[in-house]
Amino acid sequence: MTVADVAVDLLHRRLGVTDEELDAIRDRLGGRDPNDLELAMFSVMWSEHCSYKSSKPLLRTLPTEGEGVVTGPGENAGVISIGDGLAVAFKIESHNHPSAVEPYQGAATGVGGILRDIFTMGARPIAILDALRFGDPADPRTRHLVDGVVRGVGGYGNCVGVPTVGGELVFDPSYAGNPLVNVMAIGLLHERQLTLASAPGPGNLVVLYGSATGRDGIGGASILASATFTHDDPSKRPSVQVGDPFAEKLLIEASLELIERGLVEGLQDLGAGGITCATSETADRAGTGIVVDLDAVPRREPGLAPFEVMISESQERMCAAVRPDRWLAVRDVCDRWGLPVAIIGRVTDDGDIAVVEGGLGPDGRPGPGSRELARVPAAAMTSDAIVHERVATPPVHRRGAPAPGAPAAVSDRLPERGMDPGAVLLALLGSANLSSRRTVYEQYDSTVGADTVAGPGRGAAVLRVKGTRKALVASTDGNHGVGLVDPWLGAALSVAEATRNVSITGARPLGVTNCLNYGDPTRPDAFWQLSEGVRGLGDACRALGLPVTGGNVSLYNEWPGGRIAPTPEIGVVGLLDDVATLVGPAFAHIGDSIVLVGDATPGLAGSAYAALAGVTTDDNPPNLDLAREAALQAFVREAIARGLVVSAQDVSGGGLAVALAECAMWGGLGARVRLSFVGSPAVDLFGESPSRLIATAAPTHAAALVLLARQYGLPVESIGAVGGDRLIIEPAASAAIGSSEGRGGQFADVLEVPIGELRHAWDDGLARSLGWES
Amino acid sequence: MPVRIGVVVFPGSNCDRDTIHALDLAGAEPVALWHERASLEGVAAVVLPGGFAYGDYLRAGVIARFSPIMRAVAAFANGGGLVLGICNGFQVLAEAGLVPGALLRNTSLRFAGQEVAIAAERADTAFTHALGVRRPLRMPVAHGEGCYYADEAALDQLERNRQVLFRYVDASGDNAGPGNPANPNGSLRAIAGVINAAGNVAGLMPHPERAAEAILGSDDGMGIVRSLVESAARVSGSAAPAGVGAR
Amino acid sequence: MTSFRFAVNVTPKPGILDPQGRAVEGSLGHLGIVGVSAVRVGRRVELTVDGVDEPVARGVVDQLARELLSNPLIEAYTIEPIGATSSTTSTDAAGEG
Amino acid sequence: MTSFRFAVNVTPKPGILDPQGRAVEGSLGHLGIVGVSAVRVGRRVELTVDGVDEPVARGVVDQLARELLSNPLIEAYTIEPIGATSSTTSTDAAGEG
Ligand SMILES: Nc1ncnc2c1ncn2[C@@H]1O[C@H](COP(=O)(O)OP(=O)(O)O)[C@@H](O)[C@H]1O
Ligand SMILES: [Mg+2]
Repeated sequence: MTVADVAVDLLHRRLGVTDEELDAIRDRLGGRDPNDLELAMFSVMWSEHCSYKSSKPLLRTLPTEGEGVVTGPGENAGVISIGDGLAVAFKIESHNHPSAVEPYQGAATGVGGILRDIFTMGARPIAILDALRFGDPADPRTRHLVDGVVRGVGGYGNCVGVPTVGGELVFDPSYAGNPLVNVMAIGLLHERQLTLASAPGPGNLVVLYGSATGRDGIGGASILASATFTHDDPSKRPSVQVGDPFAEKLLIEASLELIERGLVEGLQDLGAGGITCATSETADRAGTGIVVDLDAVPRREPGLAPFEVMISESQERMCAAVRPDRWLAVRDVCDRWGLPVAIIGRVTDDGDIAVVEGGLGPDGRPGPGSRELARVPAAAMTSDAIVHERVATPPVHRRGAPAPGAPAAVSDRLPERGMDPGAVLLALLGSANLSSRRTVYEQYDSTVGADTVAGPGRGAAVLRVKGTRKALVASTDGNHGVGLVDPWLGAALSVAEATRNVSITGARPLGVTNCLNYGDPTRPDAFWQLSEGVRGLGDACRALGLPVTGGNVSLYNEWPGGRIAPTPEIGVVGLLDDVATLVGPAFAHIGDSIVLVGDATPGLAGSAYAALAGVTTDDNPPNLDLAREAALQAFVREAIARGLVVSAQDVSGGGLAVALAECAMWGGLGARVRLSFVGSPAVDLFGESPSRLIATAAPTHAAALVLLARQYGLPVESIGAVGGDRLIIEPAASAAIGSSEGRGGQFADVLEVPIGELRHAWDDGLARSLGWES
Repeated sequence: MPVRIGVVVFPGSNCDRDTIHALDLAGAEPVALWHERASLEGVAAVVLPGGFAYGDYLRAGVIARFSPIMRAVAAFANGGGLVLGICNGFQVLAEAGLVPGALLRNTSLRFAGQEVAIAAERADTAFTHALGVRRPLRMPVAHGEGCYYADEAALDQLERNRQVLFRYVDASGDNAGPGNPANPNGSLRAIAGVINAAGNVAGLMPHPERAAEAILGSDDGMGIVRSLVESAARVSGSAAPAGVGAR
Repeated sequence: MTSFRFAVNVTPKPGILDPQGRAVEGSLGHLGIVGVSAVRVGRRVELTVDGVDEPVARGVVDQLARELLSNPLIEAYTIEPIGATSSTTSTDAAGEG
Repeated sequence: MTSFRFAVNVTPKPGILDPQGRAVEGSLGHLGIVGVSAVRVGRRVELTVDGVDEPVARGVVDQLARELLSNPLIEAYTIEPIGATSSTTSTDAAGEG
């Protein structure tokens, strides 16, 4: 492919390859210039998405060792053993930019991509969680995006028959021009069927099965098309990737059957980078090479240029290394599932990815009259890809978390005189970020598979494991508000909340997957946010003794109007040994005592209350004590295991008042609570200090529960009892002295709201914010 | 010898394994039947499971209706064999004309994934006899095309013939017609399931197989599964299933 | 054997409620569009058929439209020859099968 | 003011994957139908527009097709006057509104 009118040095820049990177490419090619096809292959493989060239040095610092870890980062998904010869595979990934362009297809293909990462390893996908972030819900553009993304997630997940059991939906102005669509998938496998993404055994066949290849998502490289064809023919233009969930369903069944019957030596899904990525990664992992027989690749349309075939991101395709004597069996399986299948190359021993036009001979060597179009060392495109040491500089003006016991900020004295706490609570419950997500998750099939014990709506998702007494518990959480003020703290808080959501069910968190959504890494302040975020992620995981088993990095989340708040999205999977011991958040029995564990620390920055009351995020965020967080989670797991706990709910968005309201609404039971305000009413009622939870216990167990908390060195207080048809929070005597005026705006008014009113505010808040009739 | 019940597997079926699991719990011997087979292998009853056969492209259930096995299913049904269609299976039966009516796009134009309450109109059929007294049954729905439609005359006749098998009901136990929030898809006259005139072929949109164990939040669906298994055992003369139940 | 290209237009029968049509009418306001009414949303299927002559090919399309593409209970269809677009479109989708 | 009836035919752009068309093609064997290829499945929207004359009315339809009825990234549309069916269809659907 020669390009007369585009000088090569100019071409590489237009492909997004810097001059420095071009030199690095030359080094890896023994000094020669790459031809256009090779340059196209490098341009996709050295993209941030495929090469992690900016984040690699940071990610190396994360803890990856842990009990039961079978595979960690580097494989398609993390795999952790859960006993009984079973293991769980899980991973979270972003599809932010495609979803901004075409919300339905962007989200749909995002789901398809992460599912392939799971079943590629031999695991049957059993759950999806979708973590979504958008701008102002009143903005028509946002509403269009939310509608499209939610339809896309459902349209794909529902059809393939994997339940969507959880996720997040958060609105913040910083996402207005750049929504976040992060999707986590979980799969279950027999450990003996673990399959790796490698292409071992020179002489083995490279088999491509699934959809035919078209011009999907050629992206920036499309300029090669205009460069290659004399006139710029629009039909040669790259096109939006369209997902086919029906094809994916067939792909799942065919792939699991191939693995079960031991017909493949290695398996890799095709995602970004298409055939180039799948062949170079599997060859590099196995220390082999691959010669690609270009003509053998099944096409969806005529006239594809070699580079288009090599980097096309057509969906629903898989690449397998197959022993020649098993080819017929593999072909039969694909035929039965109605999937196109072809031998598109051979595994070689030269460590190169070679691309041949004109066919291979029976011996797998280029046939007579065939032409070699490209030859690149597999490692050069993967393990030996360029790595950039980026510059990180903190912003000049930066507020850290306050030292414990530091004086409360002025805004902590909100709500102002006369502001009725009940009204504040109802406003929070009805707000776009805290109201019920029902109108969204009711568009998802959350029960297919007949394993869903707890679906979306009330904290972590719970899936029983058929044939055992076990259950898997999963949650996703990402704190963006605090990250804006202190990215280390934002990331650490995200890990704390995601793991806490799992622990309060009684389950033991097994590991962490993460999706790091940040800005342009070439800008020192954005790269500082990323490096602080990774540091917070690592510190939190070490403190909690959890391995990071995988994840995904999404950078350049910026738009003309600004850049997103740093958003470390954390996915956690936990194991409950006996599903019968599962504890939920809802109040269950009249008369149970309510125990508050942990205490409020000053600071409202990043809280839902701050947003509502108009407190600037320049205020301090509440501090996080990782050792205490670990103790709190260990405590609640032991308390549940010992049968002391009836219900448990963590204090998160909206603070203690919202947490109590949720327990009441979900249980259909009210409560009477007395609180002694340590700092200020706002901080105690609506502040989002971490490491706190509400547990209820039978009166006969309350003392034992309190004692256990003390043994873990945790602040603990019996604050009231379950009962009645309303939530009542009254200040304990100490706080109630003197007139409201006298206490500098601190109220002593009783908060008292009937459950019906709480429900009314919470139930339809989201539909109201989005202007959806419901 | 537990009774053998066939579960048809179309490309895109995704509730086949759940259905097999529930039939297993109910004491039957489930048999997966690949859609390209021409025979039902002598099973005593057939279930068309939920899912998105052929992606539900074009119209839910229409492409699956032409799968080879559907000829055998039609013959089996016309010969009096017991056939139950759940969700997508119901849509396939309707497209094949084995049960009356059509299932249109939900009037909300959105997928409906939620728990509903339905009430059996009859306790004297092969699919409902084990349900006992008429009380609301809680189970999930998960579909985008579940709005039951037939013209007024046909609906009147259905009711005269007592062919309405299940209706959506609201909290107060009343039938939930179109517009009632307890009706997830706008189905006319609150119809959630119907039975053919002969009484041997039935379809419903809700998923009894997902509500067959208390741990999943409801075992109300087990009554429907058990009804089918016991009826199948009777016709096939197999011993009545032992250890029937949700545990 | 010649190739003929047809379109099958499938529309909801009169009287059958058409929520999609309603939805379109509902959103006209936001677009500031007035004077639009009676919106009906259906399907359009374009396909290429080989046959000795047009009537034979049309016969195949008619069977397809009756049995697969439409549901007589709720939908009506019309068949429209679109020979012109035949060549191009058929190559586009050639690889599809 | 006169009423004009139009149809907007929305089809997947050439080169864009059309899962529905592919599924239909895959199923033809079961119907015993041969010689059918290049199946593309799209939408057909029929609507009535009031306007002083045809061009004006068509302008409204074009805006509607562009902004609401099609997704320009992956779909192409054509506008087809179907005045003939206007009266009948519009009264049919009139009962709807
Ligand atoms: N986009 C979504 N898809 C599915 N479930 C969601 C989504 N957004 C939120 N949920 C569910 O709604 C509930 C509330 O979400 P969130 O406030 O993040 O929970 P928590 O405060 O327990 O972390 C959780 O059960 C969550 O799984
Ligand atoms: Mg959360």
